[in-house]
Amino acid sequence: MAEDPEQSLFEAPPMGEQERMVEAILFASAEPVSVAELNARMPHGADAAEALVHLRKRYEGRGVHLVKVGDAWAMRTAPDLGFLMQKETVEVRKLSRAAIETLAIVAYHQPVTRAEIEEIRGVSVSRGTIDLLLELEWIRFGRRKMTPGRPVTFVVTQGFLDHFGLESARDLPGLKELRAAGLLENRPPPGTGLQDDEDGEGEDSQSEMFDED
Amino acid sequence: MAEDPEQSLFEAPPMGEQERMVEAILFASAEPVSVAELNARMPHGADAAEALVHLRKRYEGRGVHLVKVGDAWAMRTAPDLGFLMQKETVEVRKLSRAAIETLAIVAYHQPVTRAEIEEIRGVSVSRGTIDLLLELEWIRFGRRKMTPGRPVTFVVTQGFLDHFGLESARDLPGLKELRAAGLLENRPPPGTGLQDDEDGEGEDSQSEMFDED
Amino acid sequence: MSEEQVDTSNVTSVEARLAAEALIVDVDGFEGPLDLLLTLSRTQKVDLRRISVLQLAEQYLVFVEKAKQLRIELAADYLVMAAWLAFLKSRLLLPPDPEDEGPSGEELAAHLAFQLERLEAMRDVAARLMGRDQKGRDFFARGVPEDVTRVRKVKYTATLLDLMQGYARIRTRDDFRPYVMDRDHVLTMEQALDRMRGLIGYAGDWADLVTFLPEGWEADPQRRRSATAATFAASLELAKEGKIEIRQGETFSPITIRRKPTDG
Repeated sequence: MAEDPEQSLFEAPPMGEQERMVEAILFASAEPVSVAELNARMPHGADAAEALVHLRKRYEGRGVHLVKVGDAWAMRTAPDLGFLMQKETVEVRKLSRAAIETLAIVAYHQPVTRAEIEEIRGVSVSRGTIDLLLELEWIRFGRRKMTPGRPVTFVVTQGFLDHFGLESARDLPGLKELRAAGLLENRPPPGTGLQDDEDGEGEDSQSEMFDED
Repeated sequence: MAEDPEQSLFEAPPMGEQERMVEAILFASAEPVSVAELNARMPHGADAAEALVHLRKRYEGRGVHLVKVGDAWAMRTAPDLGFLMQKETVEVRKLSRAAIETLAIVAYHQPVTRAEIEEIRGVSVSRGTIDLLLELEWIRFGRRKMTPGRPVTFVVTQGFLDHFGLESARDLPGLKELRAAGLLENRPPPGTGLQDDEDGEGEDSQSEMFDED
Repeated sequence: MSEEQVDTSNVTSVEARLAAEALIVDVDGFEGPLDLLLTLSRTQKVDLRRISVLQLAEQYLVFVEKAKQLRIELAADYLVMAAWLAFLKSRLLLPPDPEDEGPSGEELAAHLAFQLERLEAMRDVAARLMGRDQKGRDFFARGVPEDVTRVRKVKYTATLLDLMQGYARIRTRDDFRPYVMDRDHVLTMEQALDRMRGLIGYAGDWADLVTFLPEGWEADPQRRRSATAATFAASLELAKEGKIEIRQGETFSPITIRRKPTDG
């Protein structure tokens, strides 16, 4: 070989290895790294510029990109995935009365159809109430009922049981126990029960009252 | 799963996209991220666990790896490239022999009480040693032991697993051999009359511990 | 432990003193008596399980004796261990005392060997643990972790009490509403059968099935349908049991029943 003996002492690693090295350096580095610095950190004879070309191609379309910052290189998450870098802070809000009642009916009567919920509550159930409970994953769709129209039913979820500290829906106290616990004493006068149902949300409209026969 | 059409209210993104998302989230985080948190940050219906399988394969043999730490995942540079990272290397405080041994005892005997650590080392454990390990977040308080006095126990943390590149405490080097040799048993001195009880308790809680993670 | 306190005997030769010191000067370097015993046991160069505990005890006692001569202040731990090893030594040398119910010398020796083996094992795995690739030294986390921005999200909550109160509120709107829904409009076959069994004794003559419907069930169409179906099913059951006879003149004409005559 006609090479300088000093230079051949260090054989440059294969390009695949060089690519790995650039990848690791850019990943771990707190700042963008210039080609010169990459070369300085990599073994003698390595060609960071070429490795960068390969690496950039490899990350095309991935969740992470190779970007050039001035004359240095860095890895960044893909801009379209920025929304993933958000963490939600949670504001706790009490469930509306309509939602609680609907949830209670599902819990006590599951599987129950929407029409049945409306029959029990005596007012129509707004789409929003059901959606909220579905979204909270406290209720889910159950089996369709084998009645005309095959309406969907709702049942409570494991998440519901977890939230309320119940092992099963059967653990819910019965009417007798509710009464024993004094929960039934606050009885609204007959006929006024439906009035105070409104939560000022306009969710439930009495005009659509279920027709009880 | 044969889902109800209503149940797929939100269409999950294609697996390729999910993989990109997991890639971006793990890439952006220095700390391991649990599957539950990944799912929470990804769109509804996404399956981070499956995306992780694909992603892990993709990064096999690369300069950056996907590693499992307890029930969480992280991206880490390949250990064979450590020599490139002099600039990033953090000077780890040199641990005293007492601290190293105490750490090992907690890892292999967890959950372990202070008295048990002292019994194994044959010397009292200084407050400073435990404090240092707590401060490094390599050990933490575990459940209290159901023995007289209900002493607190120590267990190792996810940070410990992360630092030493362990997927779980089960992967500790030589654990199986130690167990087979009976060296992880809690064997009190003869004549103390506690032998049988304590043996059972010690073994139970240990296997429990290792099952948990 | 006062008798174990460092005494004031003279050390004869400076050289002997220095030699002994070479072994002992490092007493601060030992992590307690068990560690010292482990170090001494290495001189036996045998498996820890086969170590001569007696020999080990003697070595240790010699060590402590020398330390005393050198006026090296030993921690109480070391002196407690010395006393215990002296006791163990006597147990191992003397024939067992049948009166004594305590553990035998062999048991105590075996436990000491176990402790030494365990300590050495922990030393060994501690070294293996520290020899692993470590974060920040051999492998690295992301250099510039991206901050996760905070987004407000509303979380809804409700307690079991809310739920029960909500349910109680609905149920008390109409206190007479039975707990199981729709059951007030349904007559089960069992109910009809019970009723029929009581009534059939009086039905010697052909009588319209409709007359057997429970009171108050004829007016409401839904209730009537349910009661008729249940009563009809119940009468079929009774006919099957041979208790009644059923007759219908033609399609859609009234169905009549009577008690089956006893003579057949």
